Amino acid sequence: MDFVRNFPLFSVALCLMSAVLCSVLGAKPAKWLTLSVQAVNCCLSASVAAFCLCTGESYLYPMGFIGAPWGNELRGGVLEGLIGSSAALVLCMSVLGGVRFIKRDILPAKQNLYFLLINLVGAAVTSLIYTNDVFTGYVFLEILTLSSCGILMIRDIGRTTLAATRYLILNLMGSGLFLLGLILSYDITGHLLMQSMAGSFDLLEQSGEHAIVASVAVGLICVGLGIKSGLYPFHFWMQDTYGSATPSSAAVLSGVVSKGYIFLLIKIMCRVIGIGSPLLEGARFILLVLGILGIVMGSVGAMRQSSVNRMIALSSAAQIGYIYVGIGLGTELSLAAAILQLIAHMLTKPLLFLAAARLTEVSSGSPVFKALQGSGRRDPFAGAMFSAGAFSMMGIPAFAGFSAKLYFCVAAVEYQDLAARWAVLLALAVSTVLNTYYFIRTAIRIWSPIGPAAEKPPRHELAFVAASTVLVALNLVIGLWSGQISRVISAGIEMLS
Amino acid sequence: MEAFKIFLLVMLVACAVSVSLTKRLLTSVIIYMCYSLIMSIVWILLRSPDLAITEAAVGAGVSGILMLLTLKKIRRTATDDEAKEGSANEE
Amino acid sequence: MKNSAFAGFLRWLDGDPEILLGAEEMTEQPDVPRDSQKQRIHHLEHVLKDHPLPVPRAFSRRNVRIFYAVVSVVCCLVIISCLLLAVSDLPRFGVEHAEVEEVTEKYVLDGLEETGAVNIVSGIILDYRAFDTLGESFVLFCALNCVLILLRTDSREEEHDISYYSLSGDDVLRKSIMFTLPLVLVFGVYVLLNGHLSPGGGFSGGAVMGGGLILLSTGYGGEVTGRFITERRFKTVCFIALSFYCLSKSYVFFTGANGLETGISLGTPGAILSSGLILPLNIAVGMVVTCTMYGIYRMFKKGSF
Amino acid sequence: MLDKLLMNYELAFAVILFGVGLCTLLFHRNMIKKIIGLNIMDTGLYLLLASMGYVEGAKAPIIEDLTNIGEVADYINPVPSALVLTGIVVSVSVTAISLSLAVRLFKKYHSLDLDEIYAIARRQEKEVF
Repeated sequence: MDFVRNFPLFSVALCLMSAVLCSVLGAKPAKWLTLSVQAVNCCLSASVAAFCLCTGESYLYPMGFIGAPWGNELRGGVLEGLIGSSAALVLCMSVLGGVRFIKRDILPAKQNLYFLLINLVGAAVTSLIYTNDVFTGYVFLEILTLSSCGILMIRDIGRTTLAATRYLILNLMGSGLFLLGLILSYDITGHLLMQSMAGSFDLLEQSGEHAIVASVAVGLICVGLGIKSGLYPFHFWMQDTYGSATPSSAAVLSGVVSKGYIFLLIKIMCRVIGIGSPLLEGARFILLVLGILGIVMGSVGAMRQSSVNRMIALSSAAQIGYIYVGIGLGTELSLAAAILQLIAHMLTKPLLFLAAARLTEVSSGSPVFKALQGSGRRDPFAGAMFSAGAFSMMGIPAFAGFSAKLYFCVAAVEYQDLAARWAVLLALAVSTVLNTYYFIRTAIRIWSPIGPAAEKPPRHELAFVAASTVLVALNLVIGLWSGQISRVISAGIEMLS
Repeated sequence: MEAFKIFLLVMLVACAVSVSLTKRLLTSVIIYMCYSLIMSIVWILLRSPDLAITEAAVGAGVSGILMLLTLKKIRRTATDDEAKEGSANEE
Repeated sequence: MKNSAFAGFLRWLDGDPEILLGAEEMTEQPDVPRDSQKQRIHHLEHVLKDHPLPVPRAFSRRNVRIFYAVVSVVCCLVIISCLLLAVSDLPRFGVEHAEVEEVTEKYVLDGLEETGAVNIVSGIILDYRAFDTLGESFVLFCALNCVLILLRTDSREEEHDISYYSLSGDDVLRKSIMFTLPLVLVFGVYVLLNGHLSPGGGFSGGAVMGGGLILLSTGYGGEVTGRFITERRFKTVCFIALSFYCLSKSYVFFTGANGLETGISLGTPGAILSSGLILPLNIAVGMVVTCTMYGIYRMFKKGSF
Repeated sequence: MLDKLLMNYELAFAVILFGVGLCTLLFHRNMIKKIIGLNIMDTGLYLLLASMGYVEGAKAPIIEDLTNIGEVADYINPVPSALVLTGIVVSVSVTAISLSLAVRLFKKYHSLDLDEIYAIARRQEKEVF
């Protein structure tokens, strides 16, 4: 057995161990431990992806002596490796780029707990991505919920506590519905492992038994994970949550946490139910409609915001809408576009949050647009990074956001159903116009010369420069070599089902 | 046995509904603790002794105690502030 | 127009939860020093009492309350009836199902041989599905740390809390705790150590023991338990137990997946020292759970250990 | 449908508990009641799961006679018990966190009623700016 196959286990165990270690370390060693563990984690996942790409097939990894269908299993594949490595990288960069704000916002005695929770987020996301067992998925889903709530509420101001409460309640409702879906599908299939469950679902579909339970279960799983990841009518927690958290937490929550839920949903859809299965048709239609609504309403909502971090937060609702449109269309092309969008958004949102936090800092600490006037001139590097992120969000060629949108257009044009095709294309057009409008407006504001009296810009620390440069560089890499990357993604999707 | 089980289940639903209808928080916490105890009997009837022990220790025990402590802490904060206000007024 | 029902509805569409109030800028609140914030709240409460908020007529408090109640009942009924429809389609209750047979057969028939645990549930959670259980203990660990973040007080200002609501003067409580505490602790230890032989295991035993410690600290005050559970010891125990759990399970997963020998013997089934790693794992889990329960209790009660 | 429901009455009760808990969680404005609702919702789920594993007349999944294990049908399905055990621990962790959030909220806003808290938070913000 090739040694690379053990890497998923290693990355989960590494994250968990470093979380335990952080509880006894001080803030500074905990920070370095977390950063290095996440960097190693990224390399491990990347080598899993490379390994699977070379061998051309995915593999199952039993957790213990007994594999399917009795014990837990992990599954390594191209997609898992790709998304796992980008999640670990984004986690690392978000923490690195926001170290100063972590020091500012969090009591010194509690900073090591912050890094502990970041490690738990890493462990939970990695296991969610690699798991081949739906109940393991549920357990790590809960860890992800609790630890992300922890990194949110660690900032000790009233707004954040309030936002954390609402976030927790909605997420718990989502996990409850998800668990109910799991239980119902366990009751009719008798399995918890994905491929065994898929076999039972096929048999049930042929015999036509328990059709109602099956469709209710599928619907509950979709709704539960949709609520947790911020699908349209449930997006309203985003602006408060992302707006009031410390910038690193906002970056982690929008970049990593919601993507973990979405990837789990994609995995369950492809591996358990089968993306083309008639059971999924209703759920897919609903996801498509909600995705389109999310794109439009998220963009409109973002346009009406008066402060920059709330605007970025609400534009997440639109971006997540894109991913759900890709899932809802359910063709291979659209799934590839959804995953490309997932990675692009993962790389862009943290960049925007971190840069916006820097710009806010030089504008007497207020994130309102009026105060931001001319902030790009006060801190040119952060201004440039913000503009790069905004370009990617708008879909300027050469950035990752552009290639994702392009693939969405291709997927929509090749879709058979005429109404869905035009609805998606129209939503894409509207949201591109709106995105461009509000991001350009912001960019003009931050670069325009008039503004409050210049303040002394903060010292440029290496951490922020390094983190944002890495994120922008990856963004450009994905944008410029999108053909190769989408080929890798298509190979991964083929392996998934 | 069947009748007993149905009785317990009806009690469970009654407890669940009355939690949201009662006015006082203390009452609803106590109702919840009763709910957990009934639940642990249901686990025994379902032949899952592991669950019964855990539910009795965790649901009725620790969760209940934490809720009671929360109520106490909240009342404490409230009275504390009243006292402070009072002393401020005297000054 | 600014406070009309329609404007409220529009704001609700934008994700504004508070439809009761007029349009106001929702802006981020900068860090305010604690004391001034407290004063501000006091001030605000008075303001709120004297001048109730401007509320559009369609959304008066009473109407909203009635609306809430109706919506909740309707939602409740809709959800329940949907689920009842689904449940009526489920296989019958109380009979062995053919679908699950394939999986349970192995657990029941080969479980004793493969894991050495007489209690099949223990065998499943600590051997076949050990990854779930590993995750579960980390859920507890995460909860402990979140509670530490939220409730730990670093300043000494709230020290006087202890005397206020400790019941440690109460003789009836003390005497009854003196009788029940040994029983509770012995029961907890029994449940913990016999997890592989009889119902129970790390989680239930740990919760019972944690409950015992909570009893002791309620009756005799935090000083008594604080004497032997210091923060340092608390952290050390948690650290050792969790890292033992994590490392040993990773080792087992690694050897299992690669087909290597673990070198752990299963012993004679039914004996107390048997079933390989299950007993030490149960002890580790039990320690984590005990620490977590007690730690969370102390945080709620006092804000420090 | 109704006769099937009557046969599956345990499951029906479990689902009713789930629904009541979910609505308490969603629509009650008081934090403590929300948390109790959450717990009720979770136990409803666990009841649903565990009753599917129940087999009429079977024993608890603990082997009494080591030499003669017997047949599969002699024992109830042990998997749901294992899953529910995991679930119970998850829900107590969630309860602890949400209760401490409630304490924190009360310290900041002096109320447990979420509507009131929103009102106060808004007022406060208006005053700051």
